[in-house]
Amino acid sequence: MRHLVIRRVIQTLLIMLTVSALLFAVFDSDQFRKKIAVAELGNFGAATLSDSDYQAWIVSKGLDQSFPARYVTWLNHVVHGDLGVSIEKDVAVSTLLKESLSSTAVLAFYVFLIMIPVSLMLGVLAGMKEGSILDRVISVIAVFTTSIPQIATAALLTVVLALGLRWVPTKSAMIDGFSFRELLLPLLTILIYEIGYLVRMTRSAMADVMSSQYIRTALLKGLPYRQVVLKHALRNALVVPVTLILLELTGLLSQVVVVEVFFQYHGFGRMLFDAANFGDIQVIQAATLVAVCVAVASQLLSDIAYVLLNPRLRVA
Amino acid sequence: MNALIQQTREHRRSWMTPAQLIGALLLIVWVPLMAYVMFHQALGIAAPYVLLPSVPAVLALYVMAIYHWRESWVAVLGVTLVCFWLLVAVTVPYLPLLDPNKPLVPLALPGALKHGMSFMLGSDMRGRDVLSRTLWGCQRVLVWGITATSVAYVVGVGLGLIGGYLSGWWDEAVTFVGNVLLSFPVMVLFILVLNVLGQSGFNIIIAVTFSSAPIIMRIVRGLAMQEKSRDYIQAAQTRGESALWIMVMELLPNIRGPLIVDACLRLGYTTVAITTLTFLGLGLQPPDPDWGLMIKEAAPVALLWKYSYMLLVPSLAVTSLILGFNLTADGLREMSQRD
Amino acid sequence: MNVDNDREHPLIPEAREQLTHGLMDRREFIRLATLLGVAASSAYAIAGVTGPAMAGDNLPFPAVDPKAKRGGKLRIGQTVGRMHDPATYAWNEMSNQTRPMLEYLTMVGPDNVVRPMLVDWWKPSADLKTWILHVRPGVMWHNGDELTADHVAWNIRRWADPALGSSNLGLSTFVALTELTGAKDAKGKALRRQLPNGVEVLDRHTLRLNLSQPVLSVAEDCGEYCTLVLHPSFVAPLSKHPIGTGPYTLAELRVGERCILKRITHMTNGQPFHYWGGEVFLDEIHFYNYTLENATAALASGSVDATYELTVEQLELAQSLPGVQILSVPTAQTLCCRMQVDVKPFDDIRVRRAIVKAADNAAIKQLVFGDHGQVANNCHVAPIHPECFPLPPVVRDVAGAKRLLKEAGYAHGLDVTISVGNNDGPWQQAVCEALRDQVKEAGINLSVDVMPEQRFWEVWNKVPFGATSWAHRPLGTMALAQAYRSGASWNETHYSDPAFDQALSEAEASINVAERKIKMQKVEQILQDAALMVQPFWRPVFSLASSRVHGYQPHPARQIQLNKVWMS
Amino acid sequence: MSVTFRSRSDDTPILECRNLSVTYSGRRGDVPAVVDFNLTLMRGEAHGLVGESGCGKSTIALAIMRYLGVSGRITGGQILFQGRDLLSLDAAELRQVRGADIAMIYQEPMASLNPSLTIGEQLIEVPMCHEAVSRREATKRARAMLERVRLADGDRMMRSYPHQLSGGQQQRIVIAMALLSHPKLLLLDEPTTALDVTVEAGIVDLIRDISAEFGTSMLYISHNLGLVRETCDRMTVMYCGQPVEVGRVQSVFSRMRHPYTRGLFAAIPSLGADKNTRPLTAIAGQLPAPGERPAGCAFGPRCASFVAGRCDQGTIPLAKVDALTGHVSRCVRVDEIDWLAEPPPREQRSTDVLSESVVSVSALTKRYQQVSANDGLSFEVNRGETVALVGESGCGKSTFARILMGLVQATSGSVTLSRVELSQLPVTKRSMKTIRSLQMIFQNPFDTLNPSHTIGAQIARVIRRLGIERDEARIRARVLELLDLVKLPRQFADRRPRQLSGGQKQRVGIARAFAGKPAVVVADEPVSALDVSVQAAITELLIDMQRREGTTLLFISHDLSVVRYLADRVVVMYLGQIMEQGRTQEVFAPPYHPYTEALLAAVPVADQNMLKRKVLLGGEMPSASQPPPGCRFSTRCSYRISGVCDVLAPPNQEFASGHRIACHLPREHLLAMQPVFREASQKTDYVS
Repeated sequence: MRHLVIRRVIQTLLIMLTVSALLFAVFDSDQFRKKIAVAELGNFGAATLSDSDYQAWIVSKGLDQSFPARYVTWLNHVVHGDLGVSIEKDVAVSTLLKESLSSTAVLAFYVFLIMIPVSLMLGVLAGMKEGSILDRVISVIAVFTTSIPQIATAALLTVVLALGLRWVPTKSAMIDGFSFRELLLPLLTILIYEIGYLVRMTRSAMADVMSSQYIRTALLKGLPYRQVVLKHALRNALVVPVTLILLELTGLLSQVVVVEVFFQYHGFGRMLFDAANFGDIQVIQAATLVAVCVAVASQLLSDIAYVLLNPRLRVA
Repeated sequence: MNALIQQTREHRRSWMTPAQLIGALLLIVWVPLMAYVMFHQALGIAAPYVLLPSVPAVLALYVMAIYHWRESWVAVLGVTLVCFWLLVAVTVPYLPLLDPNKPLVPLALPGALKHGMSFMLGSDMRGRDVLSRTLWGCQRVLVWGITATSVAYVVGVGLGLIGGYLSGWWDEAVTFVGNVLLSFPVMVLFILVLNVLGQSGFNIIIAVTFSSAPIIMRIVRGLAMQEKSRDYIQAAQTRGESALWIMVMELLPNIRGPLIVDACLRLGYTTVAITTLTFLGLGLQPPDPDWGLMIKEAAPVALLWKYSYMLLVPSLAVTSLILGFNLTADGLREMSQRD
Repeated sequence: MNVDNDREHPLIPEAREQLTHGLMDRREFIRLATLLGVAASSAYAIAGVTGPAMAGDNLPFPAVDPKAKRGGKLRIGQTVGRMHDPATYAWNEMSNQTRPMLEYLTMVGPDNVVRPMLVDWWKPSADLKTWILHVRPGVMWHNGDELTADHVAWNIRRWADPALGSSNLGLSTFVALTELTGAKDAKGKALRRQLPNGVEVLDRHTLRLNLSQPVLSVAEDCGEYCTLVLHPSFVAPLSKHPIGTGPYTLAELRVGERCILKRITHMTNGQPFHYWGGEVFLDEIHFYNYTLENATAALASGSVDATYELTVEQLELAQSLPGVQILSVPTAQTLCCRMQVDVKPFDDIRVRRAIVKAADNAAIKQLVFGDHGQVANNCHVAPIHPECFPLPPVVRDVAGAKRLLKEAGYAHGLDVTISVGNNDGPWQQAVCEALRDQVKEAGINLSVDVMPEQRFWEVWNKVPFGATSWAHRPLGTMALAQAYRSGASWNETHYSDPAFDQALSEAEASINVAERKIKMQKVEQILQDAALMVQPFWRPVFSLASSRVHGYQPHPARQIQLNKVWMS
Repeated sequence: MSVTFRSRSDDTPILECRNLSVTYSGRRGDVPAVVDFNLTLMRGEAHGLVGESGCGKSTIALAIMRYLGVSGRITGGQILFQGRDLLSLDAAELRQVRGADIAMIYQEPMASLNPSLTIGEQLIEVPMCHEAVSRREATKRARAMLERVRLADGDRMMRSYPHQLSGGQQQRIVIAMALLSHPKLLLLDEPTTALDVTVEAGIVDLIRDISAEFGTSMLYISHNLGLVRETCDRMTVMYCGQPVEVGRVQSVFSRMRHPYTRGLFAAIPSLGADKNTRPLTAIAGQLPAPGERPAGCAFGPRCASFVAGRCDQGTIPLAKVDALTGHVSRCVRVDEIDWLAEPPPREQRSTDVLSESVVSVSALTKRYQQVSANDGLSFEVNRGETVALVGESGCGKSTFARILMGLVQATSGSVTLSRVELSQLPVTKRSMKTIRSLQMIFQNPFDTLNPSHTIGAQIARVIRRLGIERDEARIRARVLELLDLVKLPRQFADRRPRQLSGGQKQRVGIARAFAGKPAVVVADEPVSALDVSVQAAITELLIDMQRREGTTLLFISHDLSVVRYLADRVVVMYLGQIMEQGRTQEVFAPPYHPYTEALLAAVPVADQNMLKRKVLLGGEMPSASQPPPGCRFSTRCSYRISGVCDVLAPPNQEFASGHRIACHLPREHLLAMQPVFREASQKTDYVS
């Protein structure tokens, strides 16, 4: 087991190094550098930046070194938390990231808080008796909710909850501070898809387990059905959903882009989207790096959880 | 001699297997549609005629699909939804619709009859017919979605076969590249790719390939590794077949079942991705009608209950298409498990 | 030199004469008189019309509503940008965020008439090459300094410094404070340097501008959005060291999120702050980041009280919202579908003319703005500009366009692409699409390339054919000088015609309206004949505010002026 | 018989099935799985249920447990457990019967145990649930039960997870679990099928002892006649969901009165016979598809004694054969058929074995990281000869085949084919001549053919690839010719593999292997996945083909009966090494290698006339990654000489020409060994 985990950690580090090198290389072009130079030198347009000024800037920034040297310098900065400065917002990227990630974390917290119990319960109920009416109803609803793209969910929820019933505001900019009412639409939008997805996964894991031979053994041992489900089935059926829940941390980073932009919520996705629109290079670079970090960490966690939950791997 | 006669007879009887026929029909649908959407300008006067052969092909495909999958109502429903939109995509130039890009009467409510024009689903804030835009909108989504998914499949299947069949260093390399790409959250990857490469349909294909191919690669790799240990692969190896032959002729046909299911799902994902990117203003650019664009444009306007149709119609359209893909996948999976 | 006693410009009596004889209409007189340093209220009085009620004789602000209440915060939905260096601001929204804190030398009102602000009067010489500016006494900086002529001179020199790269160098006044060095940069652009004694400080409150050429628009130029007056201790970014003369100061700035300004009560030296401009009512001013599309939604759901602008698409929607007021004002805002004269195929004037001839400006206006706005004439001078010479309307001529195309060698059609960024709203795209449909009849295949706003701003002056939105300028010559004079900083068409430059300079140098109009005819005609652009209309600007907001006036240049705004 | 039938005066049977019918509903309508099944099982009795796959024997066990899933349902009859109708029980009552009164043991022990619970946890819940005892008490009982199923180190077992145990240990756990609540009836569904022979022998021995010790009644389901004969008192032979012959085991084996039972028996190779003395007889035809049961006698269409108008009319009742023992047979002609008639003698078949070596193996070694799969193999294969490689799973016989075929490369040593060195030559680098002369038949009929291509196309591909024919018409002709040779209809050329039965697929596999007229054919367990009646046909076909083509056959198998039947020479392998090799008669008779002896003794014997000596192996097979030092068999050998066997590698002792035994035992000791089998009339210390 330790061997497996160490191997995964090394792989993860290797991936992070590769990704960081890739990200550095992508934004290491003249075109992007010039943009930063223009911003830093406080000029209005690239047109007014003279070549000599630019060259002087490059030297002052140490960008005249060889590629590996530049990369190492950059990596050193990144490791020490210096992710550059946002051209658009005049703020250190690290500050920006801290703020936006914490907003997104609030959203994510509620997503997980609601998603985990609801979807596991529904999934287990549906998978417990494959083909039962409850199973069919839950499955059909789950197929529907996973088929609605988030922009459509967001639009439909706005129409119904905000315009029709007027329960919640249409946007979630939270300009007067945190408000749960404003969080509701983004939260529901993410939940509708996520719960559907997780229910389907839990259901199929549960159904697989329930049709397995060891469940037959347990039932034919004469154990009560409840005990079979709770003791024998859940332990095996929840391995996959639990690892998936951890992986959803990655999925969430994708989903918040749409949701935060649609509802004007100030989080990570919105920040990334704004940066992409503005061409705020260092923000894109840093945000991507952080996103990959989170994603890779969640993949690592998920793998470790899989090992821990699986006696075959845990006890070699 | 007898054998010879029999052979020719049998040869004639099975000049095209069902799989080949379906492949051919798909091509007849997809190629003209792609040409129509991507090279509309270049086609000039010929443009409206390009789609003519696709219409019967879609119908034929539908009939075949319904016949083969009649045992699963889920699949039939899914295929019906998908084929409906395919049919719309290839017939929309011939339908008596208002110009989807022409501003006529702003904010006509659904069912309104204004200036002698009937707006069954209303018109948007710029006076364009919502029905017409919705129907035309499926073209771009379908064409770019199918194309991007196909490209991702070609790449993913190729790499997956290499990784799964050849194993060793090939596998390590392919898996590592896949892991690196998979470490990007999808939307982040899209934004990055479209930012660095610029925004265009072709770059969407690249972005979709970057995000989907590694997953397809993983699936294919897993299937290939499983399939590789089966005796018929060893049989092929023991008669000295080349690795390429084994991968393409022996392995690939036998893993196509799960792959077709996954492809249906992936078409759904790609549709979502393309619609979302258009919504974010990162994907295909206006003016041509597109569901994501319609939602994007309608979102700030549909602030009153009475204007909500502008959000509702495109949202339901895109949902129905994705639902179609997902139900088809579900139905196919269900049928494969029953056998 | 005792400037105080000699304030009336020599031309004023002459203008009064012309007004009396009906040679000049009243509006034009008022403009001319204010331009020449007569207080707007006096000008209105001389002209015998009732001007807008003002807060004071020499104040640029509207009159105080007797019902006005102090207090409250006004929340405005607009893009929140960074506040780095006001001289290099790229968008008007940034100056809106700064305006409650920093002020201008002059201010152009919603009626497009310029009034004194931080200078309390000005006086040009007869040849318009020497201008005296008198700094308003008693204006205090937030740090306790008093505003002096030296401070103003420091600002003006800064604006005219080519090294700063301010867009102010596109304004005639500041161009006239520089001279050519004779050298050229790597791209072949002539380099300029400041005149050594362009700005002269005469005494504590008086300074003189010695211009290299006659300039008519000094007062208007000093009210343009990048000419916010900074304290000389300024270090970028402004948001970190905000020192201004306005009644508010910056409390919080989160770019892309919010900008909060609060009323100043005490200066940094501890003394109570006394604002020169009379009473202000709002306690706080909040700008919240909403794009044009989302701002209306935010207002509808009560997240903001007013918006920067209401796009025409949302007009009908806004009308059906309860409890809001829709405000509108005619402007010289426009969209120029302009072509670069040095890029194929537009380097052939026949091609440009064919495109212009194939377009139907009136039809485009009708389609996009309906009954709002005014049809334009492809020469970038608006009817609300005092010096506008009304050229006959351009007539659509598809056959002529076809003929020209044939001559230019495009008998079998021409494929071109127009780029549009929709930065002022999706109507820009609608214009391009309408243009596409129109020129198609002449055999021109126009593709519309719609770009995201930020992308578009990266290439707006680089694309061969693009739809650029131009903001309002109080005088017609101002835009012409910025955009069409050879080598001008925002010359996006790369147009360069000595005859035009000459004609424009002559027009700028002439004060006599009748004469200037005739000169403008030449300018406009040259520009129209050059067929640089399809400029279909002058659009109105709408803005939206809750009915709780009083005195929120839309401005042709979309400047948000909040000194006398109050909330009920 | 060791399991002596202890008759009790208790008249109520433990289990009685009366006219039980079970139907599965599928997409293509209802399919009857069990029809009119009757069974009476008395206290302490062991009843065998024999039949080929699909005959409904497992369904009966599940029906008794009332666990038929969503698609299966009992359509008629009664199941009486101690006189109580199980079908009338509600869920709670059923739960009390399950596990407590009736327990079940399954075919795949690994899948039957919950992978994420410890063994202890899974054991103790049985008494805790049924007898409501404390956890401590339950643990004590579970611990004690582990000893009774002869599992050493019980405490460690209790803490282990299923995957940490071997297959044999797992099955003992399942048995312990079943016995914990002292059930009155034990249902055993092919409990040893997934296990190796020597492990199977241990489990069978355990089951026999348990039934003696606990007096539990058993329903033993198996496809293996030999196993049933060794474990049961009474037996039922099933065909198509119906019992065709029921009676005391001895009675049925000595007086088979149903053509199907006879057919089954004739299809099994006997350890005492080889291909020349007693050829196998396959049952003609195929099992009818479910739902296509013929009218009258279900076996009719395949029966040699079929009489139209009688056998295909109405319902065939069970006819009495022996009223005293309750021996009955479902045959209308039970009194007409001459049951004593010997099958027509076949022509004497002889192989021309030349003493010319085709394949020569010397000191061949293959290591995968730590695992040594093959260690110093040396043997010769002569032209035209059939050589069998025998051993249990993990002995390295398949690895050797892969090296020979060029799918993997040897670590050291050599293999030559006609003096061409192959040990380091991957198949892609071999000449077409080598490839053509070396072909393989694979184990799993469901895997051997590519499901996506037609049979014709697959055979044609071989012909084209190996360059045998180039002209398309001639390729086609050759394909049809090969189909004829393996006795498949020509229409099969256009069929896809899923339309074929397992035996038919294996025929295609044989056709494919022989398409290129190879010099050597490697057959890797070609019949082990097939039903008994089909096995015989395929084995015979293989022998025919080999003889016709004069091919050398390298036969890899774990089944000693089949090996005995068709091999000329045998190589016995254990943990990657050769234990013994020699001519078949030499290997199957003393002197034995101790492992060969154990292996032989483990084979269940269906022949009533054979008596078998009991030799049980202790311990578990060691892991191949840590083979024991010295003799690899030393850890399980009952003759082990401490300090010698577990230290030094054993010498090869040659007894006859080519008969070599790798053993430390003194030559005299080996020579003095008793045969494992004797004819029934001989000594008495043999078990039967």
